[in-house]
Amino acid sequence: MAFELDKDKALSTLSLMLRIRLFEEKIEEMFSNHVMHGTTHLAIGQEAVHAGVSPALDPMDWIVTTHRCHGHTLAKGSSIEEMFAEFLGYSNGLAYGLGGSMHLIDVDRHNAGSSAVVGSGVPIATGMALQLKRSGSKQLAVAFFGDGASSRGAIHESMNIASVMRLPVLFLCEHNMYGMSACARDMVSTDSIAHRGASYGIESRMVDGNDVEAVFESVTHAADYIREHGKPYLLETRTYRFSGHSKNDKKLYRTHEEEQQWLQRDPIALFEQRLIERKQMSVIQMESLRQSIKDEMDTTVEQLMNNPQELTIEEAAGFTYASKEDSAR
Amino acid sequence: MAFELDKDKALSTLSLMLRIRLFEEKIEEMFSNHVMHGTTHLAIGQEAVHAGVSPALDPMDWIVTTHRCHGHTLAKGSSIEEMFAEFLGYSNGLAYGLGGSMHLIDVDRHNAGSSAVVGSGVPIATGMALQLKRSGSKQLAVAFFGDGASSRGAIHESMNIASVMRLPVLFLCEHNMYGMSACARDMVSTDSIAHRGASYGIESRMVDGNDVEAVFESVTHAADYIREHGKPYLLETRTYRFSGHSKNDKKLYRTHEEEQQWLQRDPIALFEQRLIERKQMSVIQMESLRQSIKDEMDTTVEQLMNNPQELTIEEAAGFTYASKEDSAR
Amino acid sequence: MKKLSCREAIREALAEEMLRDDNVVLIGEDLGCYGGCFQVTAGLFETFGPKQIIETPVSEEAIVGVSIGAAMMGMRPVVEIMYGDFSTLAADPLINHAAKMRFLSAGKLSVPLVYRTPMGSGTGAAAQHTQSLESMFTNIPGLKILYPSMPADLKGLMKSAIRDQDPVLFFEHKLYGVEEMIPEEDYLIPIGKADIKQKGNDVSIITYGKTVFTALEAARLLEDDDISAEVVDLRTLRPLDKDAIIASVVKTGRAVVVHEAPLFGGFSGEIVATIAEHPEAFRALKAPVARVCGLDMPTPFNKHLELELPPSHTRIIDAVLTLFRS
Amino acid sequence: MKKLSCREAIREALAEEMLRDDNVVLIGEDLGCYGGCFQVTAGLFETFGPKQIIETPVSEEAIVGVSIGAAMMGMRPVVEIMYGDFSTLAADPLINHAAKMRFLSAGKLSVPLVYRTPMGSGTGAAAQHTQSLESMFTNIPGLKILYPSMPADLKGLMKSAIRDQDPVLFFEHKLYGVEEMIPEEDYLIPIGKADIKQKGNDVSIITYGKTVFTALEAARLLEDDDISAEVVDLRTLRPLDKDAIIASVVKTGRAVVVHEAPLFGGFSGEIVATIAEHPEAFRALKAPVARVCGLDMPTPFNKHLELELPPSHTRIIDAVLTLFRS
Ligand SMILES: Cc1ncc(C[n+]2csc(CCOP(=O)(O)OP(=O)(O)O)c2C)c(N)n1
Ligand SMILES: Cc1ncc(C[n+]2csc(CCOP(=O)(O)OP(=O)(O)O)c2C)c(N)n1
Ligand SMILES: [Mg+2]
Ligand SMILES: [Mg+2]
Repeated sequence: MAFELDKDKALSTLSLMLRIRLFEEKIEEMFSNHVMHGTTHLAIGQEAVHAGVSPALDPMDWIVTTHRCHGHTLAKGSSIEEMFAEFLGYSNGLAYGLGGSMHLIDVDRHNAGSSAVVGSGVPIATGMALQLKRSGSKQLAVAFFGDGASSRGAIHESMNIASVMRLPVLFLCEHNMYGMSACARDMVSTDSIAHRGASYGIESRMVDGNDVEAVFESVTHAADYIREHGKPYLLETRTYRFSGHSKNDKKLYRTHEEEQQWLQRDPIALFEQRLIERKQMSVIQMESLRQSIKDEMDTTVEQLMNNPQELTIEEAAGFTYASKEDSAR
Repeated sequence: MAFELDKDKALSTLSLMLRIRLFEEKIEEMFSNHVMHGTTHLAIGQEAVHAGVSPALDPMDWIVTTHRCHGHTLAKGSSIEEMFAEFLGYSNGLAYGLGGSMHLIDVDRHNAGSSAVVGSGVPIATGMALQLKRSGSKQLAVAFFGDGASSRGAIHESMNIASVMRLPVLFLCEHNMYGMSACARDMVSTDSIAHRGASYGIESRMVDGNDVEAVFESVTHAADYIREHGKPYLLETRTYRFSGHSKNDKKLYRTHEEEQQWLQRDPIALFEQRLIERKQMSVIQMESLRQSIKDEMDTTVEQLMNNPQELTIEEAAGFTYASKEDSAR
Repeated sequence: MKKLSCREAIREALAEEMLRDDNVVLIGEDLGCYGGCFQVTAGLFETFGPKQIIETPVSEEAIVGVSIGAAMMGMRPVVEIMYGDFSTLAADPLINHAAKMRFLSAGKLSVPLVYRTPMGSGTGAAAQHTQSLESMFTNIPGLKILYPSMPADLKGLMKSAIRDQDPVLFFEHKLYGVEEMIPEEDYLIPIGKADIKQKGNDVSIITYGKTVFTALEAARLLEDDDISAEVVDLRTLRPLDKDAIIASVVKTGRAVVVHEAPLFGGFSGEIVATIAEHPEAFRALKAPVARVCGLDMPTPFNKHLELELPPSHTRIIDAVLTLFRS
Repeated sequence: MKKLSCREAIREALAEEMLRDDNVVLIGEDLGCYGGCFQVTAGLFETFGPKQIIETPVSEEAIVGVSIGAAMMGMRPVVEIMYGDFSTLAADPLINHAAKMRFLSAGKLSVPLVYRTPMGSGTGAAAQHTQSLESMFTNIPGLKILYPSMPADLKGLMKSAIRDQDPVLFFEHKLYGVEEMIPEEDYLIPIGKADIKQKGNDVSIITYGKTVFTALEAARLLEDDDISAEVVDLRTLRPLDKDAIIASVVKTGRAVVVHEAPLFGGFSGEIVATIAEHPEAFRALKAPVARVCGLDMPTPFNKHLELELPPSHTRIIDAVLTLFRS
């Protein structure tokens, strides 16, 4: 029988998925209203991966994310206030407004942030795992990467190193069928990136990335394996981003039909359906949950924008090198 | 029944293997006599790979070699005079003394030279294949690389690209168990690099790299496959370098016993043994062949050294950019 | 004459050269229906198709390595790398291979490759997408390096770059929408020649890339102070048009060097040295040479902070005025 | 005092720091029984074993990326890359990640990593193993860059580099056998301080790395011409000890900048600019600033040609004498 989350966990998981979805919708709205500058990469449609990974791990496990990092950051428990503030470039943001949308980082929540150089976060996560192992910790590091990133040499080098050094790293491929406009079918020379695990002597599995319970179960399994055997693991999740790649994407590279097919498998709708079938939650409860999260988003942003706070350029420049006090540490 | 070369081809193959061995022994002698500067990477023990690859291909096929490139260069038919002259830094060398031991290049013989950055020649060969294909040629490009090089990201990127673009490239892994002092067992996370072919949808095979006929047959097969299907192929040859990594290697990283076991499988001795058994050649004929090659080596070097020729620095500098005349081409 | 934006000027150069020679091939990520990250190649796929526009996986190192191999065999690849910051991934093929292939083969192989990539800030893309990394490459013999600013130059130099026998790095600023009138007819601009974008007598503002616009604005405002500034747009960084720099400085006796890259260790040092080591220019100097460059820090995401990094016309004007006070 | 070679001085620094703190870990290829390509780590594996000496596959990009991740978690990695030329492969982790981690995390993460690699020619290893690539990195805020020359400096600066909270690139010349008397006791040399290797009054020869030796030889020979040359060994390139440069030039009124990297676009430009933009130093100059650097071409394999590339003491002397003539 398929794995089922217990009621409490199921409710918190749905709640997290909705927070991710509504957070991103709020971001989208703010961008269309030109409240924000720069660009952003939404992951609407991929919430089952985001809500299925970190919650299945120990909170002390570390993650290294990608440019598409909002969901992972929420799943690690960051405050939406600090996240929105970061998007707005405010000094009360996660990184004081220095990093923005592509670099959400929250060290207190063991989120080491992301590389916006596609694939380059993977060796970093691998190195974190190396030091976790050396220091005798039981924690692991998660290296998120996409189908597009899978073509980067750095990932090959990291998987080989993680295997020969037996490092506690979970390689988590978030396969959403495209890297920008490039279809994985044309760019990735294997049907399943998980199959590449064998090339490195790394255990691997492919899972439906729109089924949050399946993701949760696979990650639990992978983490147990990593902790028990002291070896890496490669998990491929198959999903789809409903949103465009970034702000200005006309999505010419895919068909309306394909989009519609995937929309049938909206991970939130699928999970809600299940919870209703299992009578763990009612439609009305869901509606009110959704509304309360939406209100929280709106209020948070409104409050933030009423009180914009920014670093001075001197303060910002001060983070280029360690200060004298840092050095004394 | 195992593949057998016909008599003519067998004799020319043995002759080539001996040329390679004696060429390198001469180089070794010249280094110990301090006639040469720099360093050099001998491949004594790997002659079956060198003599088994290019002779099995069309002479118009291109190769890109590695730092350990003497044998491949001889197998492509370069003159030992131009090769020795290159080692001596003379202007009558293959590259006028500008490249030396690690960069033997002979464009007329469709040898595009080597990268001394381990692994970086592989994307270059892949790109040559791309243009060969575009221009409608039937030729292929060979990308040589070692077990050590297999850990470089550039090779992963190249194999993926060659596969999705269907390029006529033969990835030829010369696995000699070590990359410098690093044992493949500790550095390469798979029992067989050939198995990685599956990760890229690339046909592959592993072959005994000390058996020149087996190499020849596998390369013939691979080349037929590439030309017929217009797809890449990965061939792993297993061999061993009897020599140290380079000039100053004490070989502390491996046991005397291991070396002895491999010496039992000296590719030249093995092949000579076969030719004798097949009565295609006698021990005496072999001895005189060996002697005549040795004499040729000695005489060539002596003559070269009697008449040293070197570029001026201005002439050398002239190769940094195209000259006006080059540009007009 | 016709009006073209920077984006259109580059696109037109690419299209004309691809039409002229079907060995001219665009290689890179999302070049096809997506039109490239900054829409420079938009629409070209319809005309030239997959034989001349090759879309690649996210493999910057191999994309450039593959292009080198193809160039050795007769292709004339024009590689697009989405952001100049990813030149870090292409450093090995560019520095160790493209720049040295002719030399290592004693002239028997050449690598007629163009490496196109946009540099600089202003897009809110934070520290890993806003750098000006030309200094990674300016010390490498074997490379040619262009960094033009205006549509006419972009077009003429792109065409020359494509026809060049050597590897050319072609850096683009991100003000792709800026327009200019350019000639209708076919033309080339030679590599290695600076252009005086504004004539002047009192001070030479020497620059390239996006800050050419800032320098022109500063020069315009300096007229109010009765200072006649000459704006030298280098267009090519390597080989550098030393004669143009020297001639201008000998005439004006004052020099301000400007670029967007951080000051310390930037290409401005080479320009200053070109002046300070030249006896005539050195003697002509009435004041120290000044530099106005990017702040020495990574680019912050915050919009206001980001805008403070590159040289402003105010900073240029202050530097000029200081030269007149000293 | 005791006599140590450059090789031994670095090794001793590594060993002392590894003993002091077992989070100091050497990472790289062939570091164990092979002792590293230039034998710098020879013998250390016996003492420190695999917990502090980690041998890696040939994966330069990931080696540095992995070290960054480990450093973020408390390791103090000292990465060895066999040849400085392969820094091209490590450019992305160094430039886009190590240099920016503190900034992107608003100070919450640091990358106390040392990146060791040898630069320069003289070994007959041809164009891809003999470059001086410091200019790839000197324009990158967030990095510190050292290039010491003598055993005592190598030791004292290596120890400071290992204890630094920020990523430090530590470039080594290949004259690993050169010896010097160094202190017996534990000592550190601060990052960012130049050292006057020879005092003089008539001309400042400003340099770093291998050419410090050439400069000292030139200074010795210049005594025959009654010219008293001051040799300024920068030791650190970033942050640069501007005060030491200015003080020397203000005193002597003449400056010759020397390095092994090719002249055009090399770090010499930054040094010249430091002088030429400083009002006091500029006013003190009695002649143009001269540069004596590597020839602008890839390194040939041929021994005689290879030797012509780096600055010789003759070329330095000629440059100095020219300054006195002008
Ligand atoms: C090294 C590098 N190359 C290119 C880019 C531009 N880019 C940003 S996202 C992206 C696609 C990545 O695809 P994938 O890994 O599948 O992640 P997804 O965007 O689908 O989440 C590309 C090519 C980049 N940021 N870094
Ligand atoms: C990128 C790079 N890293 C390191 C080196 C130093 N190096 C030269 S040969 C070699 C070992 C290569 O091993 P392999 O690919 O197995 O080839 P083999 O020497 O065994 O023929 C190494 C590490 C190099 N030349 N290039
Ligand atoms: Mg994707
Ligand atoms: Mg090997």
